[in-house]
Amino acid sequence: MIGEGTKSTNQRRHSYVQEHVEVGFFTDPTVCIGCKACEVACKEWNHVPDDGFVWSGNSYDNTGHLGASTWRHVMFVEQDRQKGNQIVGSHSLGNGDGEDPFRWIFLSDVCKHCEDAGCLEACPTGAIVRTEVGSVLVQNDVCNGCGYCVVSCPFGVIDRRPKPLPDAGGAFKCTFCYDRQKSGLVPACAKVCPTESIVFGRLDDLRARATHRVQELHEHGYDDAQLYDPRETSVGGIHAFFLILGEPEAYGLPPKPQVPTIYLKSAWTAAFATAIAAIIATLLAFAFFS
Amino acid sequence: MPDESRLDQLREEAWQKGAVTGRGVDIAGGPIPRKLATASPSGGGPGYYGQPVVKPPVWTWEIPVYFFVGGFGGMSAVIALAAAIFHHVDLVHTAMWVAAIAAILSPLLLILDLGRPHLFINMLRVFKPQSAMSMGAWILTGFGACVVPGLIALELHVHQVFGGTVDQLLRVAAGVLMFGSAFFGMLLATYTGVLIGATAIPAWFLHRTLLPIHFGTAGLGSAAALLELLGHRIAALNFIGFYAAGIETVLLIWLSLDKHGAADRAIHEHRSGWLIRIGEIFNGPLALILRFFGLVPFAAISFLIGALVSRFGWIAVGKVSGSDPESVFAAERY
Amino acid sequence: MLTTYRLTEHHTAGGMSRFLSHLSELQPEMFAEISPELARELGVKNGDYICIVTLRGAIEARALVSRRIRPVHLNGKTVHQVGLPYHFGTSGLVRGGAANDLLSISGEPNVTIMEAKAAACNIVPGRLPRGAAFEEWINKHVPTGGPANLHPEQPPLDTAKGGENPPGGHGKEEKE
Amino acid sequence: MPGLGTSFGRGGATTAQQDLANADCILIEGSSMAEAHPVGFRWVMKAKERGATIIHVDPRFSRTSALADIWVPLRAGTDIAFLGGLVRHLIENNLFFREYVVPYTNASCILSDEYRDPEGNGDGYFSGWNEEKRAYEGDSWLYKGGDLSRPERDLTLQHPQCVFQKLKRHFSRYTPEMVEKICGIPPELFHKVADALVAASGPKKTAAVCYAVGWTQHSKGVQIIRAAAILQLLLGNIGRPGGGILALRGHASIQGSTDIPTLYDILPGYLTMPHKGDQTLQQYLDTYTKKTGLWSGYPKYMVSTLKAYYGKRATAKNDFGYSWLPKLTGNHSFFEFLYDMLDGKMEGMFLMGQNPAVGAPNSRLQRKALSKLKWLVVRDMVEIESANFWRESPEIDRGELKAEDIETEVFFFPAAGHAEKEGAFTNTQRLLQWREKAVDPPGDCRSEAWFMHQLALRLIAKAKASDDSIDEPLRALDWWYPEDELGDPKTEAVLTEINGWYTDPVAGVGDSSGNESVVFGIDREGNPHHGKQVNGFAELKADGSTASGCWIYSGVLGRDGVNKANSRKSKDYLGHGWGFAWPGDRRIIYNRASARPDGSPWSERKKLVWWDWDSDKWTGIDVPGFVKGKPPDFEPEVGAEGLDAIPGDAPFTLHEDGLGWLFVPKGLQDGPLPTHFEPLESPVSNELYSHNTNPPEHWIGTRHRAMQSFHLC
Repeated sequence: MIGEGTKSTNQRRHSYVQEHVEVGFFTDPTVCIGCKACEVACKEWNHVPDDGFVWSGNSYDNTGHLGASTWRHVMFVEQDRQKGNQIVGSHSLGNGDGEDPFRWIFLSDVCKHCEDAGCLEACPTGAIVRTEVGSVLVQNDVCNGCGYCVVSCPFGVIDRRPKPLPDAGGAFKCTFCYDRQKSGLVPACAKVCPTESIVFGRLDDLRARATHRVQELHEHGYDDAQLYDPRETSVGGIHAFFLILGEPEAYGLPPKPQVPTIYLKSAWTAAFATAIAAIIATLLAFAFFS
Repeated sequence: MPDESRLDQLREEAWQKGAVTGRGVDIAGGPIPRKLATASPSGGGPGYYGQPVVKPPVWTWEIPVYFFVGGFGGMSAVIALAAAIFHHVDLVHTAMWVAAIAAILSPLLLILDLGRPHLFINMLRVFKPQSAMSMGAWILTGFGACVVPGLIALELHVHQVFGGTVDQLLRVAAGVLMFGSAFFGMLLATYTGVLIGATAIPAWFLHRTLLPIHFGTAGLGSAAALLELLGHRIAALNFIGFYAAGIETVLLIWLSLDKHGAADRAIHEHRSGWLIRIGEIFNGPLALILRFFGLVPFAAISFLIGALVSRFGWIAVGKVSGSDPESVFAAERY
Repeated sequence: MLTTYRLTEHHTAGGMSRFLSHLSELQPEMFAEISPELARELGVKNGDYICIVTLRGAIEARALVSRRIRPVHLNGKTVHQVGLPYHFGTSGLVRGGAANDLLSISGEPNVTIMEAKAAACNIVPGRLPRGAAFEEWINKHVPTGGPANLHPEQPPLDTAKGGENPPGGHGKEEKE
Repeated sequence: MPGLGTSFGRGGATTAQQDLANADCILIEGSSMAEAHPVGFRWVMKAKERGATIIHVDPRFSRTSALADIWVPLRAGTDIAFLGGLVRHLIENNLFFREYVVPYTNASCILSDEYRDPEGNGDGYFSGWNEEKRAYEGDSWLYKGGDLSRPERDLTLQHPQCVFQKLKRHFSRYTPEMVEKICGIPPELFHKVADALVAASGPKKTAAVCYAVGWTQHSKGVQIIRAAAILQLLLGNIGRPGGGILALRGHASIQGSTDIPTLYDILPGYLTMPHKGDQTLQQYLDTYTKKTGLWSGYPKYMVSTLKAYYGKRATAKNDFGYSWLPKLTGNHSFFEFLYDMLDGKMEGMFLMGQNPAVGAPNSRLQRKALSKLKWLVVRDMVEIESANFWRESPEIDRGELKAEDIETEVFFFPAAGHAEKEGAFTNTQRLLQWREKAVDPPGDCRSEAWFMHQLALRLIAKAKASDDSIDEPLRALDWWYPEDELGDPKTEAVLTEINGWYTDPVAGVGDSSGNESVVFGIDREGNPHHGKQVNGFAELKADGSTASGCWIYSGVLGRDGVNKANSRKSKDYLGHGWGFAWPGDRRIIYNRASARPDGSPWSERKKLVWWDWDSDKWTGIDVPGFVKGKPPDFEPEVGAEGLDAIPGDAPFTLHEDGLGWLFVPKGLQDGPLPTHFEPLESPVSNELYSHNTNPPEHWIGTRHRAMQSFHLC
């Protein structure tokens, strides 16, 4: 029937913050058109400054990586592989074993809002908190810019903003548009996404939707479609998860991200051992060599 | 609005100079080509166009210097305590001064490195065992809170400013505070290894057990070396010097053998690798040999140089390793 | 042959985008998309400067070497294509050569619109000389010599007369 | 846009972007829709998710190709060869939608015996070429007998002079092998596309075509679009849900600026601009009024437009002020006056929303031309290149021009941004959407409406102070618009005028809220200005009792006083209730074709508009684009005129015969059928014809050609 399936999911108002519902982003590169509207909307809404006009030569990507002044970042991956059953030029006609395949994939990257967040655990000031909707938020007025979250994020998301940009010195990353969410609005990036590649909603709904989408894609010849949601590692899953084609490395995503707190035990053990050894050595030195 | 003002700034510059020269803007036909981004088509470079997967540390020179200062300061307090127990009064005095100066320098260095130094006090908003940085802040605070009054109490006691009960109290206080100083001091010298070991930087977290040993031992050796240079040429410190240099030599061997391929190549290749190796040689075998031949001051200087250089080396390793996507992939697949 | 197009990141002649930082940083420089085959022929790498020359003028651009643009093979003859975004100019936060400098004014018989999507051009690796040196340079590189329409199966009619042929046989054009 | 206009009747996208979601196949060519129209591309992705095949044909693997199922790389400028190949494929293999093609298109119409196509001699010329004028005389392209309203038809499509046979012959050489030779598309890829399109054709399926300036900006742009129109008519995809041709406009409100044109040769609503020869109104109307079809109402539209221009001063006695309208003496297009500038014939220019110094072809020449002006007014939000060309252009840099030698006086007026002004915006699918002003513009920035309004007030005042007869048209203007405190005209008053009203003023109308049926009824002097609004163009009269600024927009602000462009309550997926789509809020035009000739839907799946036998009228999801009560079996009487002459099964009511034109008997300058020509500058020669480029080309072989070379004369 005509008009079927044209309803949008990102338009409605919500009260997730008030109801303490865990929310998330599901980003699907198979419908992303690389328009970068999410990047621009994010910058506009959050007053994120530009961070340089540098042409990279890396496909159409001139923003490089997520950082203090790039909270949404659209990746442009060019690969010599086939995408689903796509026919590209005279190549890869008909079957999947085309001689000279090519594909161009866009994926909008964002802070993952980890279940177990490295930055949040590392923050010594309590500037980074978890919100009612399960997102990880940097309170800009509390952060003193110690830079420890920067090395503690397994995804390389958060960064300290350099001078002379406005608000320099603090650590910045995606806020999940917490301010918008409090008012019942959808985050700016999801709101502007024309093809609903970025879907915002309840985490459980999104996970179900994502699983279904992967299945659907498998049926349609996208053999290498998979979900990127590292739930089996110490990160324990991410609230902004992605569908990816192929391996995560190609998208600059760590294959097995770990929250650095798991290293604490062995490190502290070594530290205490060293300290005690040092004391014993010192005491021995004075005891025997005085 | 901040972004608007920046825009105005750029416009102003464009108006005055006819071009915005900062950060990557070229005018058509401009004479000097900017440094080219080197990327090949179809996803050149490992991962995503060679972009880093994790973020390299933003820390500058203050942090390695702090590691160094905190290291010898903390261990100096340990030596002070041991010296007090074994009645090396002069040494106690000097060691406490060294520790106190370190206790004042350290926070200054840390604050200098903050993005927003005026908010340094926020460090003490929370007590967070799972954050090595938070623990460090409290350790440093505890250290400072023990060392400085401890030194004051010690000085007052030594110079007999007060008499009678007060002096007795001062003596007890100095003792207790020195005990506290030593406790916090040994943590101060070692926690920094935990600080960088428990991060997402591959070359760091792969060596998370080595780092505290290295930092703590280097701190101990540095404290002894410094005290020796300050005139305390006693056998006990010489022994500590042997001990520290010995451990460092073992660590150098460990580090050289314990390779993780691409995951920690920042330690074995690049300039960062050289820095570490030079540092380790200076405070390991070289210091050991010099001390063996009785060239104590040279051994002390060698150890101090090594300790400082290796701290810089480890930060450099973090920067290289954090910018290298392949090291992250390798470390996680490892 | 060159073809022109628009980028999502900019708006037409750039008046509403090249002056805005959030849009400018997304596409901060004029580039020309060329195929790896053409890049090899010209000896340029991704990111090198190249100059695109037509009868009307010349602009420089960064070479964006990509398999996304391909040479077309017609009867054994290879026609290379060059993709040029519009949008750039001499003002604004980000600047670059205007693709329109290269296009001719022509009139479609019904609506007198110009032909902007296909034109012959020459490509010269390197940067465009500034100042008076430009005049000499363009006289050297402007496409000349080839007949207006070179049939793929025919040899060039009169190549001896004109100046140098454009490299690789892409871009033959008449000069009246 | 004559490409669509001549094929179907109206120069606008035949469908709405939302409707793309219903397509079973979408062919995007001459457009990188995902890049240039990312918001509309949402519906393409919806279609893809529902199983549609997306085909992108483009020289470049763009962001659109990345999302398409099939990317077909073709050599730039060879679209007609490719589309022609598809047309041939449909005809030769009998794959076209015969049930649709026979009744709804002019395939069966018999052509004049004088008609000759370019295939016979292979030189690329149709009959009627006049070498001296370098133009066609198109009489031989007419139907047999010359009358377009009642063509002779052969429904078996066998007659040798019928359009179908001519079409078949014309495209017979556009074989897949030829397509490969011209476009560089291998036959197997060509067949992939053809199969996908054929699979999405028929009663239960539809395919849509999207294009943008990648087709328009060619030396044969109109004919490329024509080729697509032929393809879609043969596939039976026009007027049906998920079908149609979507013209994606290259600019913001480009559709709006052709509907109410910024072009020199048409008046609002695609009325023809009078030429020098059209002396009187009667002469003019006789020339352009068609006997049958919707254009039979031409006098009503024209007189209403004149009444809107000149108000009370336009009377039947003075031809409703027809003589005050400027008359065309030749080509006055932008490029033509560029040459006038270069020759020093033009002294001054207003530039609004345009940046020719980098945004127009041969911009080196453009900048040179600007430097010859005496004065130049630039209205823009920032100091664009056209305002500072005298200071920082490459020519200054190279010493070719010197700032101190350029005498052009440039006046730069800061312009308001889109959030700082109100007004209607017509988008790519003919949809008017109203925008409220969010904030006042900063400083001296003002809207275009403010500028034109204030300029007009000053010019009219000057004209009134003079008695020169050349100022008469200015004095005659009915400039009645009320203003707000910034001096902006009330744009809703302008919209009311565009919608149209009865000219008799209603006494006692106090203000806009006083009488719902008359909004903004008071002029600048405080006098009643006009009567109640009309509800649509059907109410317009040719006797001066109605006025309308643009007849096709009529209905946007009708008697209910509601600005429908500003409505924001979408009722269905086509968006009814959100904005106003001309004509008459129809989202898919020619939608009579979504039903079979007998009035029933082609299929349940593709139901849109159908004849309801119970209530005896057309009904459905969209507003029917047909006389509501005209039954499907209606047969016009002999000699009937206007819409009464259109049969009940002829969906294209703007054409005299009510049919979709596979073959355009009238209205095009360069041939009734699309023909492949090479781009003007091409490295290869034409495989099909001995003539390389489109024969009737403006400015070719003239002095202008030389001027376009690098040396700036």
